[in-house]
Amino acid sequence: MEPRTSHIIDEVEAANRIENGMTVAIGSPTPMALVRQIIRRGLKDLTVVDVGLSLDMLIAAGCVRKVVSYYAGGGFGVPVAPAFRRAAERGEIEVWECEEGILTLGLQAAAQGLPFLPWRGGVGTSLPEVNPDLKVFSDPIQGETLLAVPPIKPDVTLLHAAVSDEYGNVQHVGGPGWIDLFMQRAADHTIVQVEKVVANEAIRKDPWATTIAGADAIVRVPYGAHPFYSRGYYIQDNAHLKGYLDASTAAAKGDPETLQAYFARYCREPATHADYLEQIGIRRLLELHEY
Amino acid sequence: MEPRTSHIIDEVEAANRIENGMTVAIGSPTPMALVRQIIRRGLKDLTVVDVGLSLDMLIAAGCVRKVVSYYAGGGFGVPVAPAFRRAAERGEIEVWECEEGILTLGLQAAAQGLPFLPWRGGVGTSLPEVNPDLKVFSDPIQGETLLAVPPIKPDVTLLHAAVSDEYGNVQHVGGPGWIDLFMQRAADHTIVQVEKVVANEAIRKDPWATTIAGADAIVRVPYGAHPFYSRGYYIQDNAHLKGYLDASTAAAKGDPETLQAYFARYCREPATHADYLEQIGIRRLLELHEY
Amino acid sequence: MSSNVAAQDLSPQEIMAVFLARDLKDREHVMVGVAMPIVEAAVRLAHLLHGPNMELIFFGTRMNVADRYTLPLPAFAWDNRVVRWAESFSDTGHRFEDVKHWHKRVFFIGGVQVDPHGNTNLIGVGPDYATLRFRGPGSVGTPTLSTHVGRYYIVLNSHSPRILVERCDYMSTYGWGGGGADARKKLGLPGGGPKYCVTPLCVMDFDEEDKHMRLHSVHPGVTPEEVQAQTGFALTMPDQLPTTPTPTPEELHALRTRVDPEGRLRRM
Amino acid sequence: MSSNVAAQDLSPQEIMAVFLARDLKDREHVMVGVAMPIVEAAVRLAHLLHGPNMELIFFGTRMNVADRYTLPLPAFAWDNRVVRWAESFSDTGHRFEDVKHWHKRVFFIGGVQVDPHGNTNLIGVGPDYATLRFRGPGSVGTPTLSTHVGRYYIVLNSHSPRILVERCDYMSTYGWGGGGADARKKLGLPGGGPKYCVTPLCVMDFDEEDKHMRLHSVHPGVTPEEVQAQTGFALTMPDQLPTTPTPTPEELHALRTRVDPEGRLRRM
Repeated sequence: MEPRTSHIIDEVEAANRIENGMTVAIGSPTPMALVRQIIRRGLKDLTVVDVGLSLDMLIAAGCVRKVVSYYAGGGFGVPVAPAFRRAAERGEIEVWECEEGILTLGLQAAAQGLPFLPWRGGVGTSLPEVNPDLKVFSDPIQGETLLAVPPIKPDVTLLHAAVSDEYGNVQHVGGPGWIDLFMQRAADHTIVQVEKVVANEAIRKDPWATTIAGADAIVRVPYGAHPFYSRGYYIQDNAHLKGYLDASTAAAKGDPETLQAYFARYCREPATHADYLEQIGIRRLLELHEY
Repeated sequence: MEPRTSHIIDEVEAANRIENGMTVAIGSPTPMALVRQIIRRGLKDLTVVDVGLSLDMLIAAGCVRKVVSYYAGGGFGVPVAPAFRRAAERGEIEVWECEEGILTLGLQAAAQGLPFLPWRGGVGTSLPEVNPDLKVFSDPIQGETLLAVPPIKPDVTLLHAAVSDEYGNVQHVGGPGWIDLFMQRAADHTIVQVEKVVANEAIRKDPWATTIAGADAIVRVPYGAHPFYSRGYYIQDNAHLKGYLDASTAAAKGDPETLQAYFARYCREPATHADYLEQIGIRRLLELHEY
Repeated sequence: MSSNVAAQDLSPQEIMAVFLARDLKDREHVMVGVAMPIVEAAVRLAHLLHGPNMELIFFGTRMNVADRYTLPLPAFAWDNRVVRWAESFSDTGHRFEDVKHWHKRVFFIGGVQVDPHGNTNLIGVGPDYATLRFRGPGSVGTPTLSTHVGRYYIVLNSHSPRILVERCDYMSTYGWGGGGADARKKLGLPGGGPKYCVTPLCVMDFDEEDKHMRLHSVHPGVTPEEVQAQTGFALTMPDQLPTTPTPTPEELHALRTRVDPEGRLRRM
Repeated sequence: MSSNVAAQDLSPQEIMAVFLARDLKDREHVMVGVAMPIVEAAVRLAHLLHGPNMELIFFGTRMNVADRYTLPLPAFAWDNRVVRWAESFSDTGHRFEDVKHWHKRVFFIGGVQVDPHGNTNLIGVGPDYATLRFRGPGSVGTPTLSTHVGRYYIVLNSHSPRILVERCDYMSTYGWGGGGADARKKLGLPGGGPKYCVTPLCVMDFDEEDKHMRLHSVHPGVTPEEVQAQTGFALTMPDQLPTTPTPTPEELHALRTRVDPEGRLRRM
């Protein structure tokens, strides 16, 4: 009998599984090694389910046609992510306007094989006007007014987690991420980048800690969430993120040079994740181990 | 300022919070100390959301008017729990016929404040005929045929877990139980019996392990799930359960004496959970510590 | 077939287990319910012999133990201790959150009644639901499972006209409904429906067009007349009726030494 | 009031924080969103002074830290490290599974626009949704929160006619809709709706009958005319217009030494 098949691939092969025009859901902690590889490959016309600055990077790099998001704040006193804001204001991206509950339900409807799930949050607001996929309807039991949320179906979900065995049994540290398990269940295919690959026996020691059983592919990328945090491993690199935010703000105001240099240095020139880490430098990475 | 309020009560006070006619959801691992106290109090006309032999005991003891359950097997080669079977065949209890997915959705609808949730499992079956609360309807987006599951709203949910602090922050060992968290979210009031009360600091050491935050009441009853298992503490007492099952089978066939003796010895005579454990004996309890 | 084990050395339950095991494929997610020793043996045998990437699911416990030499048969699925082999564990409510992925899943169902189109009944028997003549245990998760899984098998511990009936008093799973290859599609049920009905006498499948139950093979020594006599409705008869294949010596060796060393399937 | 601290020693943000803190009750579940330092200070002050059973919720992190002497104000809510104080943690998808219990919950909301009936907008500004003049960050979870929580507060970092507008271009939360005490009930929204709108100039509430925004109190040194001039719609004026109470010395001491020792609320 053949041995059991390993699920481990590298970040280049992982990004090659994504095609132009696909719907890609991005979890949090953010799978930045995979996000950078998407930018490096120059993928186009993606529908991206994401929040925050990783979403902003993908938009700024020209990969995105449509955004499914409930929040695209910039942080650091900047209320709206700059590339998201500019692209939305110019009509260069389409926004599937929603909110946390509705996004969750849309993913859940996909995972449960349902054509919709009902939700009360958003009744009375402009959400069903600006997002015609949300239908106002009367429930069949009490006749109450609710929103029907259609399924959100990612072709691929990209996640970052603490560890996995080689068979795709993933265990998180400190909670399974913002909405990651909903994204995984809703997607056709899930790729999880992890800090470490551990023995199958280490997983079986605590099977209740397994958050994703049998992910389709595992990518081993230590520091792979940088410049964001990885629970139990390192904190967010705020100086780096602030640098990106300043560059993205300048680009949105018509001065794209710094941002182009950012993408060249961190996404396009490094051929692999290890090359990216060389650019950041071990000294900086180790500083992020202080709480 | 007053200090923070403790949530700890004893099993007698806990059962006193339940009134005749209420809807009571019972989790698994089974909160048997509380179930026995319900029998001791002689509560009547309960609607019980439960599966298996604890449900059978409550029916056999005359506490139940209506059953919400997807499975009432007897185990040990007995396909149907005897008291459940006899009471249902005689029309002495009403059964809210459902299945796992539908029960889950009904609890979730209650927790999410929704008048229904849609489900595909059960479409085409007799479930909506024998349970008219399940409505067949066409979904508002695709027009597909689905079942509308109304909310299941327990007045009180009773659970068994490993530990809690005195403020009701509960942590399970080995998973949060069959459907326990759904029952907790759906209920007005949740009482959790635990093997041990631990320090608040012990909870805060691993906040991700907290499965129920701020349960309404905590009852400290070591061995409180006996004769069922308590994950991480003891295994099921099959000899005891087989004894109950034989007694219940005999009673269903018209010979109630052994069953009456069972209830007298284990539920009615012991005034407290500690008295019950005296009846079982420390020797038997310790035997259940072997995997 | 000449190399296969002679029928007189086999129990019908062993033949059932081997038939089922051969029909399971590597990489499938195979779910076993309560008190189904034949199915448990079949699943373990497939896992050991040709399913190194199978996921075995016993309630919420999900495991891959292909690298173990033996897989004993304890009171397994229903017992919390099964988790000793788990790679992951899902509690009930969360087991039904990923039906999108159940096209990879296979499961097995028994029944108080089974009708000619593979509809099954775990609710009860009798004309009046409020006072059933026999109250069944309830549907467990079979309505949802049968709706979504890639395919499933009806597995019966005995073959009798009391179980295989012209019409179920109540349907807890919809197999092929009133019949017809498009019956499930018309209702919007995405799963592949029941594939085989396996009993101690024979294997039955469903006619491709009308989805009526059809004799597929008889176990060694059983005649089609005996099967029909023990069935409460007229079975469709195939053009050719083979005998259910017996195990190879390798299969039987694995079954008796690695899966069922206590001989449970010979004592049923 | 004579024992209260003199107004000239206070920032408007401190007055806002103390006003909000006094309105919070013990045992409430109090949820704080991103980048709301006034609200964070208010919640912590209430927790320290009269809320030993409050649950503080910063995203999924739920804590009770009333037994700590100080509660510093780091870059808190949005930062994963807040979990150091947690008693429990819920990931996003699971935060909206228990809205049944949100009658105990209080939350706070800002807005790009707020209208006279307390409807708010985080979507954007401009007549054409496809090409907004200003694209906002999005609704986060405010539509669901505002639908279900027992009550909520609109808290603005600045008071201007650009924010307080006659009509929101888009509504991401429904406060009192087009007005009227039954507006929410007619739509089936179970939560209690917005109670106060608190700004650096004043506190506003909603008229009991038409639910139009009404001046409730002006902060020390502010006149109603100034407030009206900075508001993009006609405020309802109350019969009596008190000054927003200033903190007691004990409250101010706790605020400045235990909640905001770095003086963030004096530097906004």
